[in-house]
Amino acid sequence: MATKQAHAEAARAERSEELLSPSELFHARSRSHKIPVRGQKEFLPTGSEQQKTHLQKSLQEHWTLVAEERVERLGNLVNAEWIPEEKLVKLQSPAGKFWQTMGFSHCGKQCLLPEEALYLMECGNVQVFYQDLPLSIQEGYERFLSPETVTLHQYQVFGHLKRLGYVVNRFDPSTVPSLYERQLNLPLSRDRQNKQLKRKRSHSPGSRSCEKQTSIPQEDTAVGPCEDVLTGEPHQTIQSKKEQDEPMDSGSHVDRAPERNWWTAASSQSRSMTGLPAALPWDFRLISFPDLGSSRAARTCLAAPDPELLPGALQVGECKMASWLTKLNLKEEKLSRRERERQRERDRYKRSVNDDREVRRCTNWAEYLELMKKRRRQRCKERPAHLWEKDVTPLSQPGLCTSHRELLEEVSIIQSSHLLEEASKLPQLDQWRIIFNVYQPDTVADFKKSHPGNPYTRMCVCSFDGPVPDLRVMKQLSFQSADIPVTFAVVDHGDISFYCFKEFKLPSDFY
Amino acid sequence: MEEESRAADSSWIKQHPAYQDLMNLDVGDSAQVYAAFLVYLDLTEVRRWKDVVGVASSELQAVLLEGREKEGEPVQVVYPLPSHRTVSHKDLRCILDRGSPMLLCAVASDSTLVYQRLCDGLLTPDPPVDIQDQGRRQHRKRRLQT
Amino acid sequence: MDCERPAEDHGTRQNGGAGEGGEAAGAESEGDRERSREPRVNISLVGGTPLLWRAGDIRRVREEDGVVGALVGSLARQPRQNVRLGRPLEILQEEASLLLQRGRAAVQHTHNQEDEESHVKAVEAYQSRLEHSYEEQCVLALEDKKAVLQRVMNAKQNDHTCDEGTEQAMRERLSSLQKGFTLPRSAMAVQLCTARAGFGHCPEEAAFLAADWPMPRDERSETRFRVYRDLRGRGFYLTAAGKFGGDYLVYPGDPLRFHAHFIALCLSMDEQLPLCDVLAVARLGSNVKKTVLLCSPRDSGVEGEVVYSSLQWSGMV
Amino acid sequence: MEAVFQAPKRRPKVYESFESPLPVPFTSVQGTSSLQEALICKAEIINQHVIVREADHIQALYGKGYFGKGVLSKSRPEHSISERWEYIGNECLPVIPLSRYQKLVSWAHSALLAQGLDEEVISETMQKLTQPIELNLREEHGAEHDNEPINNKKHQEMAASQTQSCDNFSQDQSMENEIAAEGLNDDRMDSESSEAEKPRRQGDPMYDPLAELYPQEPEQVDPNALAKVKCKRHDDWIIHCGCRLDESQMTSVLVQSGKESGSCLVHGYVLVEEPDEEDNGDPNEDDISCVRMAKLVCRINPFNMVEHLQLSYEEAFFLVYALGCLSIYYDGEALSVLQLWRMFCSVQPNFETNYAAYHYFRSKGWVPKPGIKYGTDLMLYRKGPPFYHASYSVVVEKVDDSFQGATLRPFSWRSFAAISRITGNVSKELMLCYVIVPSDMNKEDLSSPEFLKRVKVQEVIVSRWISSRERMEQDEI
Repeated sequence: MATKQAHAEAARAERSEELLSPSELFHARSRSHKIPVRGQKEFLPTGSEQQKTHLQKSLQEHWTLVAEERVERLGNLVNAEWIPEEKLVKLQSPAGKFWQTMGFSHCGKQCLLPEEALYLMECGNVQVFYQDLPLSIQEGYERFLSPETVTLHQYQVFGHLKRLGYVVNRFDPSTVPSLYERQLNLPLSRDRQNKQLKRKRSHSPGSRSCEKQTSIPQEDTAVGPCEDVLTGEPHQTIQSKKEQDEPMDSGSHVDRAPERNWWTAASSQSRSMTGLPAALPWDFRLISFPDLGSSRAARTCLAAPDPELLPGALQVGECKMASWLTKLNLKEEKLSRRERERQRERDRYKRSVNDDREVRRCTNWAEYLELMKKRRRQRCKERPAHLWEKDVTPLSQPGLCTSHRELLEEVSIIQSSHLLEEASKLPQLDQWRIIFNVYQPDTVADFKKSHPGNPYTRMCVCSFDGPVPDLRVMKQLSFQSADIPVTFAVVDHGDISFYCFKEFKLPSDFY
Repeated sequence: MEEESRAADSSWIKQHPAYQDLMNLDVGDSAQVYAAFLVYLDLTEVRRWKDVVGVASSELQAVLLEGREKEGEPVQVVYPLPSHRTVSHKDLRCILDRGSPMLLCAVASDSTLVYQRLCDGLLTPDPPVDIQDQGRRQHRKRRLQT
Repeated sequence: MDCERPAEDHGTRQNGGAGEGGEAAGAESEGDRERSREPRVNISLVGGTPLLWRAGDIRRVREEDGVVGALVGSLARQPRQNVRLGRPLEILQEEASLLLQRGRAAVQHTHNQEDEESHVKAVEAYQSRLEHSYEEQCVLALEDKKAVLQRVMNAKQNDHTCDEGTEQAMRERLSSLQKGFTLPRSAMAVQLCTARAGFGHCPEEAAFLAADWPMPRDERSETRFRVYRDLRGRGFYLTAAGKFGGDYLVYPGDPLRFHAHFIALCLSMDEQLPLCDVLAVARLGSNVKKTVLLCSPRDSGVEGEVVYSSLQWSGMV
Repeated sequence: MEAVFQAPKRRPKVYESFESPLPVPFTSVQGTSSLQEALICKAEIINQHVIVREADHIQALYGKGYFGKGVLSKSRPEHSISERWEYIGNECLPVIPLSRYQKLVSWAHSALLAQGLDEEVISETMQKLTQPIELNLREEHGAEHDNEPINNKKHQEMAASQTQSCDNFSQDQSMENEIAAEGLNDDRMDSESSEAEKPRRQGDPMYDPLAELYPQEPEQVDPNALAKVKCKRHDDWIIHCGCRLDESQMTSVLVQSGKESGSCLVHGYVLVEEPDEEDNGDPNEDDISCVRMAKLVCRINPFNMVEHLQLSYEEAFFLVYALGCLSIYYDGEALSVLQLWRMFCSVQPNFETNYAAYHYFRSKGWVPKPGIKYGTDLMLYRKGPPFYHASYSVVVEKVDDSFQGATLRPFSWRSFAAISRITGNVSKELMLCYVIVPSDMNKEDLSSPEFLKRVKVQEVIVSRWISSRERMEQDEI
């Protein structure tokens, strides 16, 4: 019975091609905007009457919702025209509120990108005409979406984010700051940001692919400033370089400040390590600041900064520290009772030399050294031959390290890599492309198309049946994206999952 | 060198008759046989299964274990496999088609075991117990508040 | 890749799908008689993805073929949210194949060349329709206003609060309304069509499945298709299960009202699955209280037969 | 853009104190000898796996750094032959049913047979093995019933503390699952409520050297809770005492009868539950209903399956190569670093890569354990499973220096989604660990662990962003 009725309805709907009559249009103005709530689902169909009625009701609501057509007051619609040759939509009447976050001007005309136009059609804001006839949403999908503009999957991600309130625009590699800017961690320069306005034109979708090749010259793509790895994670202990000459501030296990060296030596080292001059962000683990607090500091003289870091003409010489030192506070730290207590607790786990009875028996330094020598000899004898008298021997010998930290340093033979290491050498991958910049919804009020600032994330859209990115893809895209994270939106039959692959360095944990 | 001689002593693991029995099933894949033995130990010594015996499967080139979880319960077949291996649906069907419920057991190189239950056809999951769920949720809420 | 399909396609109308004979599936008791009269379901392809646009089509495939699919557009009623979406309905390749095979659907071609003359006619039709709509809406709006006024008058009369003078005034307002009312054009309600409308650019051209669509089937899609058809034939409803690590979510009844019971994993009998992947998906299944179903078509023997094995986290920790 | 380091989550309750990060001693000043001598542990290759048999070595390796897994235990090597223990005089011995004893006898018999001994020798040995042992327990027979209430109480306590320890302390992995699930927005797993009265160690600087890092954590030991744990003397010992013999018992039980029997098995004593024939004649109904007392006969355990520790290849190699604190024997022969490397490479596919990852994490001070329960390669713990929940679930991949390569774990988005979701469900982070091996390295280079010095490791954290729509749907599917 119900199905028959349904058929009749369906047939009627098709006859009229889902066109509403004037009176339907007129009355649509007062229809409800509420979305019916879906009830709790059940586990198993039992065939009970109650289940049937529930299902009928749910389906009825569902079909009403699905069948509903968009009806708008003519005065609320912005008219526009589809220009297939340019893959653009040109506005024919003044833009609405959406102009704050979408669209661009070109030759004095207001234009929308195809995905923007399509989304606004779906929202009932814009009516797009082509050859004097309005396009249905279906025609919008069929005409606007293509590999040259955005694909269906990309549009689905765009729509999903827009509906959540995000500001989404196309990614343009040429707006990523240049090598020098990034190297010095400078904010986006003014004229580069202005390019944002023009770029929509110069990178109009049709010409995109060829432009892509040329718009990414080496010097235009480098790596963004690195975040200061030291902030935020108070107990993250960081391995420092072995060749440090300054002993650790031995009291503190908690935040061992790594040795830093701001100047020439360290930065050139970090570079030679990667074979990529200047492409690396600041690695604060490798940069050490001069120690001005210790007694030796009086002699300290800071070397001149690496000329590579300076713009051409500037010359900076070395710097004598003595005059500055008088201004430093060199008072000893006062510990609170609680802190002293902690210190004692920590000491519980340290053994004092004086606990050693043999050591106490030593009457002078020479005897002590002799004792140590003897012990070391003895220990070498004790070493199992099958481990120590071969080509490959263990990395450490039990009992010879003074601390967990020292032991770990001794066995740390595997280097860490950085996501951006050698990333600039990687060829552009056609299959993987950043397509959108995404800005958070709470920025909408202040959003300026001309000065969009740094996006929250950049999007790369993948098909669910396609490959998962490998390390090479991650490197290449994060290089291209500079310091902005890249999110992979994976589209599976309308279902979108977002994954982010982020650079990470597991902190060393000594205790 | 007393210590070294002790190291040369052999462990009960080697002497265990069940291990010898599994070896005698003459399956070439020794890693799989040892995995089977670890599962055997787990079933008999830890879970106290009954009537656990090893059987060879010529199709799978593997040792399977048969046993009962408790006295009087139906026999279950366990397929032990080192955890870095792969498995095909066909392999699993070799066992399922024999008609008894089965467990697939992944064995890691430190002897960690993970069992999974397999059965023929479409097994409807247990329906959610709403009342219990609510109880648990409330319980959790209370815990969070404290 | 949906643009400009060569013209010869239109001619290649073969009847029915290849697998017509093997159709046991579905509650198809309505009869073939009716089916042949029914308008076909239109499948539109955007970049190879099958979409349904007409509400009637969407409803029909759900009710008659158990095709659920996923709505992927903004909802007309409330476009700026993601909780409930609207047309189009994206369907699985398997669903599209099955509909085509059964002759239930046709692939709709877009961007057909049209001659100048018919285009001119279409524009004329659109404009006259718009004009007509405006006129009618003017009348309706006037009726509306009058009805409101009338109601007020009646109410006052009933209350006896109305003296001669005010009644006279009301009458005058009514008649001036009659004479002078115009509905501002900007207030006219217009429809933004979802599906391609009759006066659109492309007269609908239905053509049957051409050899190049859906994409030539590799082994994996063949496996998926056979599993889909078999599970559908058992009366289950299926949707995509990618985010659960599977191929299909399998529902015992309409997904609007029922929870899924299974996460189906389609694989050929011989396909080697890493044990850790099996562990992962089984564990996930137990987390979401569903059984993981390994589904493989029998490689030999009866065409269409699928073997199912249920996989559950054992609880033996 | 670097992923933010998420502080590892401490377990709400910790039942043991932290001993040492690794099974090697540290000296406070270069050259000073340690107070304890460096222990070189022993392991052997049995059936291609690395097994540690000596109890103190097992304790050292598991207790300091959480290496390995008890062959008969869920994780911590703590399996015991019986759940029921009885005091006979001063001795606390395990009680086993007769059927079990008979099984052990038959195993011992087969084991002797397998050694190719003469029938005569065998039966003689078996005779010796199976004779009841008269412990110096005069009061035993007469007083059995009198003692019963006391004994009962005692072993109930024993049993109670033992089950607790088994349920809550030791099942590291399963506890892991449950606590993680319960504590952090996973509704799916049952929570355990019984652990409410366990002592708190974490945060108490007496027991937790890291307390200073997390001063916000509770620092009080609940004295009531402490009182409930039975065996005080083992409180700070890493292996839970409730279910273990104390040392005096150990020594008395481990009478080396092995040597005289010609078998190498280490024997202990067991109490065998044998039907009491004298009582059989008694027709008293009450007697029958109130548990027909079986006689407990003390016997040698003829086939003593003491717990062994099995090390994964990565763990074993790290102990040898990085720490130099383990000697591994094969057929009585101690193996060199290189021999071990080659052996492990041949028995486990991709050992080189997996080891590189293992070594890397260990050398950063973390404790990696197998991740098969979560469908991954490794789980990373801070300090060790008793103290922290695992922070990362790690998938290890190998790439060449163009950052591509035949993947060890060929992911599709489908399988990737599953892994990512499970990891999220148990509130861990998913880490991809890429081992970058220079392309110019050939087979020969890989045949020595020295190749590790040319390898680089890249960690990548995978996070999933859940949009509001998906959250809605969660309830609906």
